Order: sequence, then structure tokens, then C-alpha cells
Amino acid sequence: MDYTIANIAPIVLLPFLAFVIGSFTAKKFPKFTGIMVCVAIFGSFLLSARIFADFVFNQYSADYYIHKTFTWFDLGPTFKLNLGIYIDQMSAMLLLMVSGVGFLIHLFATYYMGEDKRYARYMIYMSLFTAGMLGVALSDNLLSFFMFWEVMGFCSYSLIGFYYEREAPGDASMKAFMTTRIGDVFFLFGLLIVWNVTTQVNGQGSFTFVDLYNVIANGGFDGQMLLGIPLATFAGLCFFMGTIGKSAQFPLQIWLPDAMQGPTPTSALIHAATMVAAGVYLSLRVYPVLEAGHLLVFVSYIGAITAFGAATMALVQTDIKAVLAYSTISQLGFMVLGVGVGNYNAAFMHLITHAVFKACLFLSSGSVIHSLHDHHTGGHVQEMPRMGGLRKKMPYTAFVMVICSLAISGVPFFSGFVSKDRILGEALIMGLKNPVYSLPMVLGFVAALLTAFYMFRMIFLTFYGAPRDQELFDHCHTEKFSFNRNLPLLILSLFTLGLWYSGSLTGQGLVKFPGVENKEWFQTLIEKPDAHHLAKFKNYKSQAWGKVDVKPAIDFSKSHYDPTHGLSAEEAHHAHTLHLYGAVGSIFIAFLGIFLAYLMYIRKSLNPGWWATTFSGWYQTLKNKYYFDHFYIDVLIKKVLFKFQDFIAWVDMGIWDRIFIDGWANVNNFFSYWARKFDDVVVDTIGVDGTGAGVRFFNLVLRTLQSGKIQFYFVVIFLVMASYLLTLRVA
Amino acid sequence: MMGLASYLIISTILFICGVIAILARKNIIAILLGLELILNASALNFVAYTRFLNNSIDGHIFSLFIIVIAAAEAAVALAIVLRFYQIRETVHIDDATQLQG
Amino acid sequence: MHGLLNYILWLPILGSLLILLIPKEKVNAIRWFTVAVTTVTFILCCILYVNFDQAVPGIQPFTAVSMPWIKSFNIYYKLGIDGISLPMVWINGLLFLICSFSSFDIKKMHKGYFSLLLMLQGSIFGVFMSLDFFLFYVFWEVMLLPMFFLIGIWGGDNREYAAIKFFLYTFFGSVLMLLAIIALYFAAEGRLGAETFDMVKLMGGHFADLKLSLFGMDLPFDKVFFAMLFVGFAIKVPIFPFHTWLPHAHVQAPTAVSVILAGVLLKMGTYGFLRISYPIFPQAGHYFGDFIAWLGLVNIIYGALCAMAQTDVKKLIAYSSVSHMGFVMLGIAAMTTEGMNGAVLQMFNHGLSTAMMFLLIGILYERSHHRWIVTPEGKKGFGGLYAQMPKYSIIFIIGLFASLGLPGLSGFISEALVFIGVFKPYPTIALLGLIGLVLGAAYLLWMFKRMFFGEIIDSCKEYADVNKREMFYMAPLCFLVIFLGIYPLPILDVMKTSVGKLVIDLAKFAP
Amino acid sequence: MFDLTLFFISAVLTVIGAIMVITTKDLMHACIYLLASFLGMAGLYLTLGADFVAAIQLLVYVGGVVILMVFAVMLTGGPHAQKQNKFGMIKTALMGNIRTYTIGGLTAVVVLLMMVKLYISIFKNYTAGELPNYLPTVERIGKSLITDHVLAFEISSVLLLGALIGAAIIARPRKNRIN
Amino acid sequence: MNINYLANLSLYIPEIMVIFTLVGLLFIEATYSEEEKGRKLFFGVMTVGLVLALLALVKNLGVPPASIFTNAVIIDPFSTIVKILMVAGTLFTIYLGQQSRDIYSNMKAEFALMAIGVLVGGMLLASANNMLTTYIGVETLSILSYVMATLKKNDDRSSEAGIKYVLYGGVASGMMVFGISHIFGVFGSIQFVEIYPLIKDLSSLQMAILIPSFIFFFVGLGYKIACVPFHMWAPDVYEGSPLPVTTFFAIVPKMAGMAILLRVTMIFFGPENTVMHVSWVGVLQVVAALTMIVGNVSAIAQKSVKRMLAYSSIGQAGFMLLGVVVIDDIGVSAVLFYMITYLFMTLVAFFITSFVADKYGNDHFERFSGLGFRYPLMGVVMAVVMFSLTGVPPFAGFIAKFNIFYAAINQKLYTLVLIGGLTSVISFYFYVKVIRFMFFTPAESEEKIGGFGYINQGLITALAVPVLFLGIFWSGLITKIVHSKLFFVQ
Repeated sequence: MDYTIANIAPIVLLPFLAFVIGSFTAKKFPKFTGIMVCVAIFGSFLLSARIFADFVFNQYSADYYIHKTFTWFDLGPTFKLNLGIYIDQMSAMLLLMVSGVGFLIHLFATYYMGEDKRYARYMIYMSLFTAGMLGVALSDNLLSFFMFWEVMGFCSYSLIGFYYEREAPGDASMKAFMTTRIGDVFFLFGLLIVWNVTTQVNGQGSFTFVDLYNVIANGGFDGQMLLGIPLATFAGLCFFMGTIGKSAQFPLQIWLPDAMQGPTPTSALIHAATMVAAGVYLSLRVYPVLEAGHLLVFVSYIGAITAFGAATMALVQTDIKAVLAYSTISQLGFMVLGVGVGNYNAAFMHLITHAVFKACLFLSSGSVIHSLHDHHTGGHVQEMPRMGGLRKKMPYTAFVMVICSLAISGVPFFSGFVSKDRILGEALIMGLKNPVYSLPMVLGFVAALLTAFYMFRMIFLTFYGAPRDQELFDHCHTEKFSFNRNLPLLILSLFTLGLWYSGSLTGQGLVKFPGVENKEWFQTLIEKPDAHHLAKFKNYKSQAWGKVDVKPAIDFSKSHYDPTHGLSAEEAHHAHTLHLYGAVGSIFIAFLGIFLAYLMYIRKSLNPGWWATTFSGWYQTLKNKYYFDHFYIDVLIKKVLFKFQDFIAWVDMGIWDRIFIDGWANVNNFFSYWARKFDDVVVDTIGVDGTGAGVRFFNLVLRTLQSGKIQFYFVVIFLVMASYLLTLRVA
Repeated sequence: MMGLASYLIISTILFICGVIAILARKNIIAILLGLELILNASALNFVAYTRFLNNSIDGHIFSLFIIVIAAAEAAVALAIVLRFYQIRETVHIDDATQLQG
Repeated sequence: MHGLLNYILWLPILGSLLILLIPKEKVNAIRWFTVAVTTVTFILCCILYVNFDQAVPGIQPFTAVSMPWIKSFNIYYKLGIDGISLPMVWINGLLFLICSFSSFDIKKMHKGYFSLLLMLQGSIFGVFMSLDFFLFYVFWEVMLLPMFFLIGIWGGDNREYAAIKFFLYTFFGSVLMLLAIIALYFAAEGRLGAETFDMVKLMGGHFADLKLSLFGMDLPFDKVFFAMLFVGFAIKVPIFPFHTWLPHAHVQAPTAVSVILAGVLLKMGTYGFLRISYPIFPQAGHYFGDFIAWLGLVNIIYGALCAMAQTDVKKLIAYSSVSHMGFVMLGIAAMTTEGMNGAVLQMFNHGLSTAMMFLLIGILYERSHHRWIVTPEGKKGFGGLYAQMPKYSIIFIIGLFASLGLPGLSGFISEALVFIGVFKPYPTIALLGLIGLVLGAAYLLWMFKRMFFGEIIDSCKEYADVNKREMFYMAPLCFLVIFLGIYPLPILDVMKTSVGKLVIDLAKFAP
Repeated sequence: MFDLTLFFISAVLTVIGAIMVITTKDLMHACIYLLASFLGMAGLYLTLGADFVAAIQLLVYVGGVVILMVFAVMLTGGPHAQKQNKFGMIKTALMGNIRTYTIGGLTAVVVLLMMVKLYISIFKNYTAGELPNYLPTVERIGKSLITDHVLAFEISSVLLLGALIGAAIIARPRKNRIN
Repeated sequence: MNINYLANLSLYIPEIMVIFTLVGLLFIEATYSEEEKGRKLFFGVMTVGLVLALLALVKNLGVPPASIFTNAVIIDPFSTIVKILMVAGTLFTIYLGQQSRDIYSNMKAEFALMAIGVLVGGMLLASANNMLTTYIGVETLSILSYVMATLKKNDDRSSEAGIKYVLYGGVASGMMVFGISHIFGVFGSIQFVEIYPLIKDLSSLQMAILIPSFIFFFVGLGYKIACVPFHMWAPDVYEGSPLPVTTFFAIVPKMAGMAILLRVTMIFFGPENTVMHVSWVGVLQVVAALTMIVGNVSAIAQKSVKRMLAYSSIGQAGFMLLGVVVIDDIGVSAVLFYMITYLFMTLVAFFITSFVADKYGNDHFERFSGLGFRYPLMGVVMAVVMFSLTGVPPFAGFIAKFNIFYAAINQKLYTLVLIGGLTSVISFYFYVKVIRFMFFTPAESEEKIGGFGYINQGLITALAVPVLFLGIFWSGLITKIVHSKLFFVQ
């Protein structure tokens, strides 16, 4: 089947239309709206599945991409803006993931939000969001990428602030939007650089990935400087700032924990599975720029710091969603680390696997929260210290959550192990090869340890042990299986198995699908657009929309799995060995983390209270969230790691958040106080009214001269005349 | 001796005296006297120029008109001064400073 | 189709006179008469749009009207539109239609108000249509009169100050403009063979190497008069530091007038740059390019910073206009195809989004009779409006995000085009201009947060949601904002040929 | 010889008169000095051959103006004017004091400088030539007044008429009935 | 010596008409001094006489320029237009005087008499063609004006105005005649016609005499048009005089003075007389700039509308002077156009101010509060005039300023034009004050203003019509004026 408007556009348009129609029906027919949205997204899922099938198994699996454009607008010979679709294996995967996970989350939302009075509105926002995210996945160029990206940002804003009756969501939504906005404007600046460079090289500006790759392949960035920085570095930094903002990387991670003010399905869809991952997706898409700008080390540092820092923060959270939020940041850090260490493929793989298990975790937590009512306040309970032993009440949820926690912790046979292990393995290789990378490597491993620990801390606190709030426990209804509550969870948990991603139980090696010879799966499905690969774009031929797909002129025959990674046998062996060590290490770490959690929260042989009392000085102040992170990071990292972590904590909460984000008010007041002062006093009073005042002063002088004394008038006459005539020189 | 210069000097003295009278006196009538001096200085100039530079009778005519008009002006001015005096009961020029600014 | 511009121009003015015949008591008759006039005018504008030929780069021949006015001075009554003025004409028609609905809320002296409103419309049309410099100037000034009274009589508490400040500022600028106009007229004799006020004939950089003696200095003719025109137009835009009239005028003006002020009037300044300053003095335009670009940047950031400081919603939006007009200036100063197109598009889009914001604030003001985000006593002026007025909030969100440049809404494309255009000549300015985008989001969202989130405060509990009439006039704007965000071609297509020609003409004179 | 004598007498009379006008402390005396000065002027006119002008000078000024002056002085209370203004501040003396004379004098010096400059040019420009004989001017003046300057003559009648009426209007005593 | 008196007189019919009216009115006044019937007859005759004079003047417009009474006066379209303006101004001012309570009812006839007398002087001045007629014109204008200023006999301000006017006028005309005496000394003639050929080749010594002399001469003219620094009497006198008289002062003497200044400048100081031209134009430029600045700046903080208008008329004179400085035909026509619009604007402004002042006893700005709501038509008309005086299109005042600027820029007088423009911005400060009170301030009282009857409102509106009309359809008028060049017989 060819790729035409009729079968591509609906992927985005179905949710979008659901949004449009829904915005009219939301008031009158909320139930219908919810169902319509789900159906629409399911439609997108079906279309995506077909693309997925095409690109993984069928006719396009051997082709590298589909790129079709139409002219959006044309401002004459020098300016033409094309929009279009760009589908390669990566976008096919992403589409499938987004629409699939999105559909399941929507399904869950019909349960979770079903009784909310603004249910329908919620659903249509989600629908718009899904449209945006699918648009991102389909975009062939950075501009439409950016536009959809911002649409997602808007939806994120609206959904975080969904409970607008309270102040906190308002703050959180603004914080989220503003923080990501900072990244976004850099992203936009990156766009400008790309446009400029493509104009220089091709004579025609363009935002498309293909052109971007092309330009890089042709060395279009070489030797160009901007503000004293190499242009490629500048562009790469700008794009990576987009990633930092959207994917909540250090130092802009602060918004994501707050974003949990939104309803839980929102957290699952936007702040775990898709939107935040879109940041990583951006990094993957512009990977050649990052590479050309020599930014990978920087990227890996950011990723590692984020992964580690967020994981440490997650350790002490008592709010079940907060744990997951910090965990999300941490996992995103892993993805970015993957990008940074050059394991393109694994980073993307982790994106997908993380999306599945984190969505599932969030939904599970939603299921838990939704079941727990505080009968005093009537609100839902999110605090883990009040939970415990809930597995008896909600077995399905508990089961699913444990599965997913295993996955995220990196236990073998689960997806998290497959992807995370590959990232860590690569980090290990890089770290040993190049000392610059040693820090990210170490941080990565530690973060993995912490991940396992805090996840199981969460599991144990929630589902195991004795109920700590008996009243709450008693009021919790026993979970009954329902299709929109449990089915999505079960389906998602099914996909946390490593087998789906690695094709083998071990997650290593060649995979054989029945009936297809040497069809390989994830590891060779997506190729890193490195220098070798980019050469293929040199003969790029654009395709117009139409019935027939023009296939790219070059042979994009799929590279086979190369066990040596293009290295010499010895190096390959070395690498394999390291990978093996890495795998063993990460398995060990995962179990160590779980074991520690077990000791602490089930066996209680390690008393968490001991830790708390030992560090009671700061533990007490942690009740206040503002100082919590600060204190935590301060002490732990100071003890374990380096001094500059101090700086992180300080910058994060002391400066960044308190002043720059939460303190918008303060900064505003400061700046704008002076701005207003300047405007009122200098410009208005002195500049404008001052002119008026000058005129008025002159007026006063003149009126004083007009004294009413006629003899003075005569003196004026005589003196004026005399002064003229006495200075007169004739001939 | 009786050249143009002597007449012009006389007229200048008259003019200067007029100016001083105008500026130094505070009595409106005294100021009017100064005014008359100035006008007479001009009239003298006209006649002197007629005599020494050209024989045009226009100079005489002009002097005549100056004299006539000065008389008319003096009449009106004195009437106004009278009116002012009737209202304000003063002829001090500094009392006429109500209008100012 | 000939004479269509005549109808568009004179119909509102005729209407403004006819209104005077309606008895003062028949308020509804006055209102609906105004609506009728503006509707017909708007339909005529649409006919104009439909008949517009995109391929023609200059003045559309079918619109050209030319007849001698003052023969001895070569002054002509000469009208015509091209791709730059058409969007402005159209949005003028649209906004006045909307404003005539919005003005139903006016409380006193309906007759005078609607009469002046129509007169304002006519004179603004005149500015955008005139091709004769003298005619342009006349309309430029005439526009001040109804505006002055509209602010001064129907405005807020401090209306006199605002009205006078507005008038004085503009008048100051236009006096300089008059000087330039007359000087050009005489300069044309040497350069073009005949003295003329015809803008089209004057265009083309004929005056580059003339000299001018002023204050005893020998100055370049074109640069001096470019600067004079610059001040005249800059005041209208407004460009820092000539902007201080704007917050006053906006805050004091009644809703509809604020809408017009922000939606159309400010564009007259930038239109002046595009139609007059740059085509006539291209060399000076290049010479001052850096300066204007930096000023545009200052506008963006400065306006945004000031906006953040405001506790009065309307003032905040007013300062946001300062900031947004900075983008237009930036685009113009770039003198690239993208930048210019972006600037013109931004003129149009800002007209839509800011009009929306002002209308919305007007609607709110109808209910609250104050506009404080935080009252001077330090209390919350508004709170929890989201829950109280859901429909209103949705419209507000659309307007808000359109003006902060959310992709998918109209503002983004123009801002992006401007930045694309600016990057080439001024990468640093482009980079710094992005701060404006961040700040723009900051002040708007902060305002939104403070007004709309949280619990409904007591004083807000009475407010009714938007009624049918308000919905009726907000709907087209919402639609346009979204539609043009996705599909800007209806506007871009009509302007691109003209703008392209302008850019090419300017490029010829690049140093 | 006669005319030289006449010139000296007249010149002295004129100048002394003028100076006394500005120096005397008594307004009445000033009027008298002015009269003397005008008489001197008439003499000067005679030395210039302007017999008719001299006659008119005597008639109009001596006979009219000065009488008017005297009238005015008498009507306005002579030298005994009030010494204080309405705020009770001592006013400058009516006939001036040191301060006013300083101002007047300084200004006069400036004016004098200006006039000196003017006269230097005039004297340089003037070349003494043969003076014409004294001729009666009445006939020429009469002729000129009804030919060349007939319009000025006629319009001046309007002026005088207007001044007459005007002076009458202004000076006419206040009526009891207002409006 | 053979003067064709009849031919001369036929061109001088308007003036004669006015003089006869004056004499006739004198008789009527003397005959029926206090009777109502006499008053009607008086004003009937006055109106008829002046209208006839107007008609005669209009007829004279078409007559080819001629110098009559042995070059005593010159009748050319320029002077005729100025005379038309002056006669019309007098007519309307006398009407205002009749309506106004500022002129006591028993003085109304005298006011008319004096005004017509001044008008005679003004007409003479407008077409003066020798020094003597100039001097007599100025004096006629002045002496009768002194009387007019004092016309409000029981008012101390009025008599003070008279005192100031008479002293200032006397000194100024004394200096003028002193200047004329030296000019006569150099040229030996008082005829412009005879001076003109002589002025072309002067020795530098003569030049050194003439320049100061002409400056002295200029004092007399400058004081009549109230230009800085000879303006200082004007605000005081204008304020002290009764309002109709102020109106009259702002129109007739000013126009006459402007006309003679223009004529003298055009004849003697054309660009062909290099040295004289340069020094004279230099003086005029400074004077024009100062007049615009001082007039407009001083007007700002005034309390009284009358005084504000007085300063405004100084400022307006500055603009006219800018047209004089140009010294070419464009400048002349610009000044003429300015005078035409100035007449109507001044009349309307003073009419409305007068009626308001009559009602409340003073003319402070506050008295205009809410006028726009109580008398919308009057409010609008006043606003139109104020905007027109400021120079905002589409009103005639703008066109007038435009013409002046046009002429000045043609001569590259950029600095002056810049000053003119900026001062017109400043002038908005005080003109708008009236508008502000009329429209933005609630009314002080709702009492009827007696002066605004239907007839008066109609008249005021009719006077304002040209202000609007000439702002848009000025093509015909300007064409006519451009052709009515200043004529000069050589």
C-alpha cells in the first residue's frame, strides 16, 4: 500500500478531529466524547500498526525512509516552506508506541476520570495531545516538529493545570510551561541556524531532517562560527537545550515533579511515556548535529547527572507519584546518557521500553490512588506511608506494578534490562576507552542501583507489610477486574517482557523470526546516522504526495547485525567482554538494589529510621519540599561524590527554582520594578513629560518677563534693537 | 557751523532725552512728554534732511503730519490717562501692572 | 470594481454623518445602523479581497483611483492598495465590525460615540489606501481627532491625560513627517523632473546623494528625512523610547477603542515604514538598519519586562503590544523576504490576537469594573475565573496563547518568519530576541495564573459567563486565530508578491 | 548772521529744555521746559527754511499740546500723588529716582552708542554742498498737499475726526446709568 | 501734475464707501443718540455701507493693478483681498460688539465708529505705497485703537490696557518715524516707487545707515503685528480690552500690519538686493522664530481664554512671518491664505468665548466646562476651530500652515519650519485645554447661555464652515490667490 494523504494524515487528524468535535460535544455528551476520543486514537493505532508492519516486516523494511512533502507556503524564489512526513523505522516504532500506549492510557482514563465533572474536556485535551505527539513522530522537518512539540507543551500546560480550582496546579502548570519554554526558544534558534546553513549550502532554506543530514554530510557546518562558537556546536547546544527542557534534564528538571499535579493518566501519557520522551527523540533526530558539534560528552554528562540526581531524589519521596516522577527524570537521563555515549539504538530502545513500563507504573499508581479515599477529606491519598499491604486489596494492580518495577530495575528477561544494560554497557566501554566518560559511567551504574532500590521501596511500602493506615485500608474496595482499569495495565505489563524488544531472552545476539531469514529486530532496525550513514542522503530525492511512492534512489539495504561493530576482532572481543561485564554488573546492581529495599522495608534489618535519625538534622527539614532536595543532595552527594553536586542542589532549588521559576514573581518584581521605574521616571517623566516640563519652565520665564511693567517692555525694545545694531557689521 | 551734523546732534539729544524720560519717569504724563520729544526729534530730522540733502518738500510735509498726529495722539493719550486717573486715582505707571503674565 | 476603494473609504464617513440625523434617544437604531454600515464595509473589503490579483506586485490596477485634488500643488486624490495594505484594510473592516458589536456596552452619548467610531474607521482606511503623500498625511492626522475624543470622552478616570498625551505624541511625529513630505516634494523636481506627492513615483531611492543644510551643518538629505519620518512612524508603532503614550491610551480608552488602537492604529506606523520610509529612502534604510533592529530588540525585551511589572491587565496587554510590535520592527529591519513577510503577517496577526485580548478584558471589565490583577491594596483582583467563567476562559486561553506565539495559532508563524529573516543579518539580535519569547510567555501565563486559577474569590462570584452577543463577536476572531495559525496562506499569498518586490527593490540599494 | 544767532539761541533753548524736561522734579516745570524746547524747535525750523513747519509747530504744540499737558497735570492732582500703592509699599517717586534714572540712563547710553554708530555713517556719507536759498515753502506745501499727498491729507482728517470722537468718548464723564 | 482724480477715485471707491459710512454713522449717532430706532438705523446703515464696500472690493479684485494718487496707494489684488478680510472682520466684530455685554450698550455705536475708523487706517496701510501713507495708516490704526482698548470705561483693566497701548504705540511709532526720517535722508524721497530703483545700488555707507533705519522702521510694523520682541503690549492690551475689541485687534491691525510688512519686504528686500536682503531676512527669520516660540510657549499656562487667544494670535503672526521671510510669490500667497483662514478661526473662537464670558462674567477656561454637551454644535465648532488653529487636518488651519511650510521649505528654511512645526505641537497644549473643558469635564451649570440664540449659533456655524471647507476644497482659492501676486509699479 502506498503512503498517501488518505492513510497518513488520519494518524494525526483522527485525534485532532476528535478534539475539534469533542470540544463541541464535550458539554452535552461527555460519555460519547470519551468514547469517540478512544476510538479515534485506536484508529491512529491501527494506521500506525500498518506503518510499523511495513517498516519492520514488509516492503519498506529494506528502505530507509519515506519522505513526502507538500508546500506549506511559498514566499517567492528564496523562501519556500515545505511540510511533510518522514517515516523511517524509528518513527514507525515511535508511532506504534505512542498510539498504542496512548490508546491504553485513554482507555484507563475513561475509568480514572470517569466520574470527574470535566471528564470530556479532559479527554479532548488528551486527544489533542496525542495528535501533537503523533505529529512529532511523523514530522519530516524541524519546524513542524517544533510546532507539534509546542502543541504538546500547551496540552501539558492545560492538563497539569486541570484542577484549576486549586492554586498548586496553576503554579505547576506555569512552571512546566515556562521551564520547557526556555528550552524551546533555544530549539527555535537551532531551527534558525539550520535554515541558514541549508540556505547557504542548497540555496534554498529547509528544515527537513534529510536536508540537515545532507548538509552535515556535505560539511555545511564546517568552519562556520557564531558568537565565537562553532556553528555546529551552537546548533547542537540549541537543540539539546530543547531536549533538556522537554525531557526534564538537569538543569531544567524541576518542573516534572510538580507536573504530577495533573491527573494520573496525564502523568502517564505526557510526563512519562511520550512528551518527555519527545525530547530524547529530538536528540536522536539531530544526533548528527550533536556529533558534528562535538557535544556528545556534554550530553552524556547531562544525562548521567540527571539520571543519578533524580534517582537520589526519588529515594526519599513519600508520594507514590513523586517517586515515579523522579524515576521518570532519572530514566530520561539514562536515555540521554545513551545518546551521549553514542548508543543511538539503545537510547531509542530505552525510550520505548521506558514508555511502556513507566506508563504502566503510572497507571498502576493511578489505580492505587483512585482506590484510596481519605474519608475525612474526601480526597485521594498518594502518600506511601499511609499505604501498605495493599496487594490483598488490589491484586491485579500489585502484580502489574511488581512486573513493571522489575522491568525498570533492570532485572533480566524484562525490557528494562535489555535497554538499560545496553546503555550502561556502552557507557562502560566509552568510560574505559576515554576517561572523560568515566564519570557518566559511574553515575549511570549508581543510578541503576538506586533505581532498583527506590522502585522496590515503593513496591514494598505500597503493597507489602502491614497496613499503616488501617482506616484507609478498610475503606479501600477490593479490586474487581474491569476492562478499562485492569486491561490496559495487563496489556502494558505484557510488553515489559524483554523478549519483545531483544528478540531473545538474553537480549543479545542475532534473532530469527519464523519464516523470515535473518530478519533482525531492534538492534539493527534503527541505524545511527553517523558519517558513514549520512552519505546515503547525498543523493536524496524528494517525493511528492501521490498514489505512488517514489523509492529513494539509493539502495538502503539493511545492514546486518555486525557482531564486531565494525571493529577489529580483538577490539570486538574486548567490547564483548566489557558488555558482558556490564551486563553482569547491572544484573548484580539490580538485585542489590532490590535486596537492599527488601532488607529495609520487608525484613527491616536495615532500619530506614536509622538512616533518618542518623541524618535527622536534614531529614526534619525535608518535610518542606523546597529544602528537601537541597538538603538531600547536599549531604548524600557531598559524602559520596564530589563537591560540585553541592552546586547542583544550590542551583536547582536555591537559585533556579526558587528564584528563577517559582520566583518568577520575585525576579519579575525586581526587574520590572526597575523597568517600570525606568519607564515612568526616565522615559516618561524626564523624556516626555520632561520636555513638557521644559516647555512649561520656559513658559514660566516668559510669563515672568511679561511683567506688566510697560517700561520694562520699552527696555526690551531698546536693548534688543541696540544689541542687533551694535553687532551689525555692514561692508 | 549750521551743518547737518548740528541738527542731527540736536535731534539725537532730543531722542535720548525722550528715551530717558520714558524709562526713568514714573508719571504717565511725564512719559508722554518724553514721547513728544522723540516725535520732535524725528520731525527735526526730516526738515534738516530736506534742507541739506535734497530739496524735496516731502520732508516738510512729513514733519507737518508728525506734528498733527502727535497732537491727535496726545489728545487721545491724555483722555486715556484721565480715564485711568478717574478709576485708579493714580498716574503712577507701576500701578498699571494688573495685566501681566 | 473601479471605485471600490471609494466606497470603502467614504461609506463609514458618510455613515458617521448620517448617524447624526438619528434622534439621540433611539439608541438601538444608532447601534444597529453602525453595525449595518460596518457590515457593508466589511463585505466590500471582502469583495476587495476576492478580486485581489496575487500576481500583480505593485498597486492593484483595479483599485486605482486617481483624480486631481489641488492642481497647483500636484496633489491628487489617489488611492490604491497592494499586498501590504490589503491585509490591513481587511482587518480594519473586520475589527470595526466586531467593535461595533462590542460597543453596545457604551453607557453615554451613543450618537457621538458611534459617529466618531465610523469616522475613525474611514480615516484609517484612508491611511492604508492613500498613494498620495499629502492625502496620506491628511488621513493620518484626521485619524487623531476621533481617537482623541473617543479616549477623552468615553475613557477611564485619567482619560484627559491619556488623550492629550496620545495626541501630542502623534502630532509631534507627524509634524516632522510633514516637513519631510514637503521637502521630498521639492526634491522630486530635481530628481524626477516634476514636483510630486505621489508615493509611487517617489519610491526608488532617488534622493540618496542630496545634501541638506540644517542648523548650519551639511547633512545628507535622505538620512535626515528618513530619521524624521522614523520619529513620526516610531511614535505610532510605538518604538522605545516613544512608547509611553501607549499604556496610558490603552488603559484609559474604552474597550472598542483599545481594540482599534492596538489592532489597527499601531500598524499604521509599521505600514508607514513599509510603504514610505523604506521604499523612498532605501539607502538610509540600510544605513539605519542596525539601529532599527536593535531598537526592535529593545522594544521586545523592554516591553515584556514592563508588561511583567503591571498589575493592571489592560496595561499588561498594552505593554505586550509594545513587545510584539518589536517583532514587526525587527522583521522590517532585517530587510529579507522572510523577515518582511513575517513583519506584515505579524502586523495582521497581532491585530487579531491583541484585539481578542482587549475585547476579553473589556468583557471582564463590564462585569468587574476594575482591571486589577492585584489591587493597589495588595489584594487579589481576580481569582478562580476559570471555574466561574469557563467559556470565557477558553476564549481567553486562545487569545493568550495566540499572543504568546504558540504554534498552531496565528502568532507563531509570523514570529518564526521574523526570526528566520532576522537571523541572517543579525544572528545576535535573533538570539537575544528569543528572550522576548520567554518573557512573553512568562508575563502572560503569570497573569493567567493569577486571574484564572485558584479558588473563586468573593468579588468574582457574581460574574456571568460570556453572553450570546459577546460570543458572537469573539467567535470569528477565535476562528481566524486558529485558522491562520494552521493555514496562513490566505494572508501570505496576497502579500507575498508585493513584499517580495519591496525586498528586491531594497536589496538593489544594499551598500 | 541772523540765522546763525537764531540757530544758537534755538539750539540752546531746545537742548536745555529737553534736558530740563528729564531732570526737573516737578511735572509742571517739565511741561514748561518742554514748551521752551518746542519753541526752540520752531526756531530751528526757521533756520532750516521751514517757515510753515515752524508756524505749525508753534500753533499746534505751543498752543495746543502744552495746554493739554497743563490741563492733565491739573486734573490728575499735580505733583501731590499718593506715595504708597495698595499694598502699602512705598512706590518709586513719580518723577523717578536714582534707580529709574540708572536704568533709563544706561539704556540711553546703549541707544546713544547705536545712534553714534548710525551717525558716523551718515556723516561720512554726507558731503556738504551748496545750500539752496531760503524760499517760502507754503506754496509748495499747499500744492503738494492737494496733489501728491492729497490722500494722506484726507485720511488724516479721518484720523483727527476719530481722535476727536475717541477723546470725547473716553473723557466723557461716567454716566450714572450703566447699561 | 495732471491727476485724473476720477480715475483714481473709481479705484478708491471701497475706502470712500467706508469713510462715508463713518461720517453717516456719526450723523446718525449724533441725531438719535439713545433711541432704539436710531440704533437699528445705525447698524442698518453700517451693515449696508460695509457690505457695499465689500462688494466694491470684490469688484476691484478683477481690476488690473494700479498705483493711484501719485503713488500714494496701490490697488492690487493682494491689497484688495486683505481689505476684504479686514472689512469682513470689522463687520463681524461690530456684530459681536452689538451682541456682547462687554461693550456697554451706550458705547456700542462708538465701538462701531471707532472700528470703522481703524478700518480706514487699515485699508490705507494695506495698500500704502509711500512712507507717509504708511505712517498715517499706522497712526490711524493705532490712535483709534487706543480708544477702543479703553472703551470699557468703568473697567480699570480696560483703562490700563489703554494706557499701555498708547504708551507702547507712541514709542513704537516714534521710533518708526525716526527710522523713516533717516530713510528719507538717504533716498531723498518717501515714495516707494522712487526708492526702489535707488535701493539696488547703494554704497556701503548708505547701507550702514539704511539697515538701522529699517530696523527702526520695523519696530512700528512689528508692534502692529505683535511680533517678538515688540509683542509685549499685546497680551496685556488684548486681555484688558473688551472682548469684541480684542477680536478686532486680533484681526484688522494685524492683517494690515502684515500686509504692509509683506509689501515693504517684497519691494525693498528681494533677493536681488543682496546685502539688504540678507540682513533684513536675517532679522525677520529670528523674529519669526521668536514669535512662534514665545507666542506659543507663553500661551500655555494662561487662565483666561482671551489671554490665551491673544498669545495664540502672536504665535499665528509668527507663522505668517514665516511666510513673509520667504520673500517670493509662493510666500505671499501662503500668507494670504493664512490670513483668510485666520480670519474665520479667530472670529469663531472669539465669538464663542465672548458669549461664554458674557454669561459668566469672566472667560477662564473653567467656564467652558461641559459646553460640548450643553451646546453640541458650539462645542463641535469650537473644537474644530481649536484643532484648526493647531493645524490639524482636515481643517483650514492645517492647509494654511502647510502652505507656509511649503513656501518656506521651497526656500530651504528647514530650521524655521522645524521650529514652526514644533511650536504648533506646543500650541496644542493650550488649544486642547478648551476642548478638554468642553468635552471631558462635566458642566458647571445647566443655565442657558444667552448669547447662543439660533441666529448667533447659525452665524458662528456659518463662520466655521469655511474652516472646514477650505481644509478640503482649497484648490480653487489657492489658485486664485496664487494669481493675485503682489503688484508693484515701477
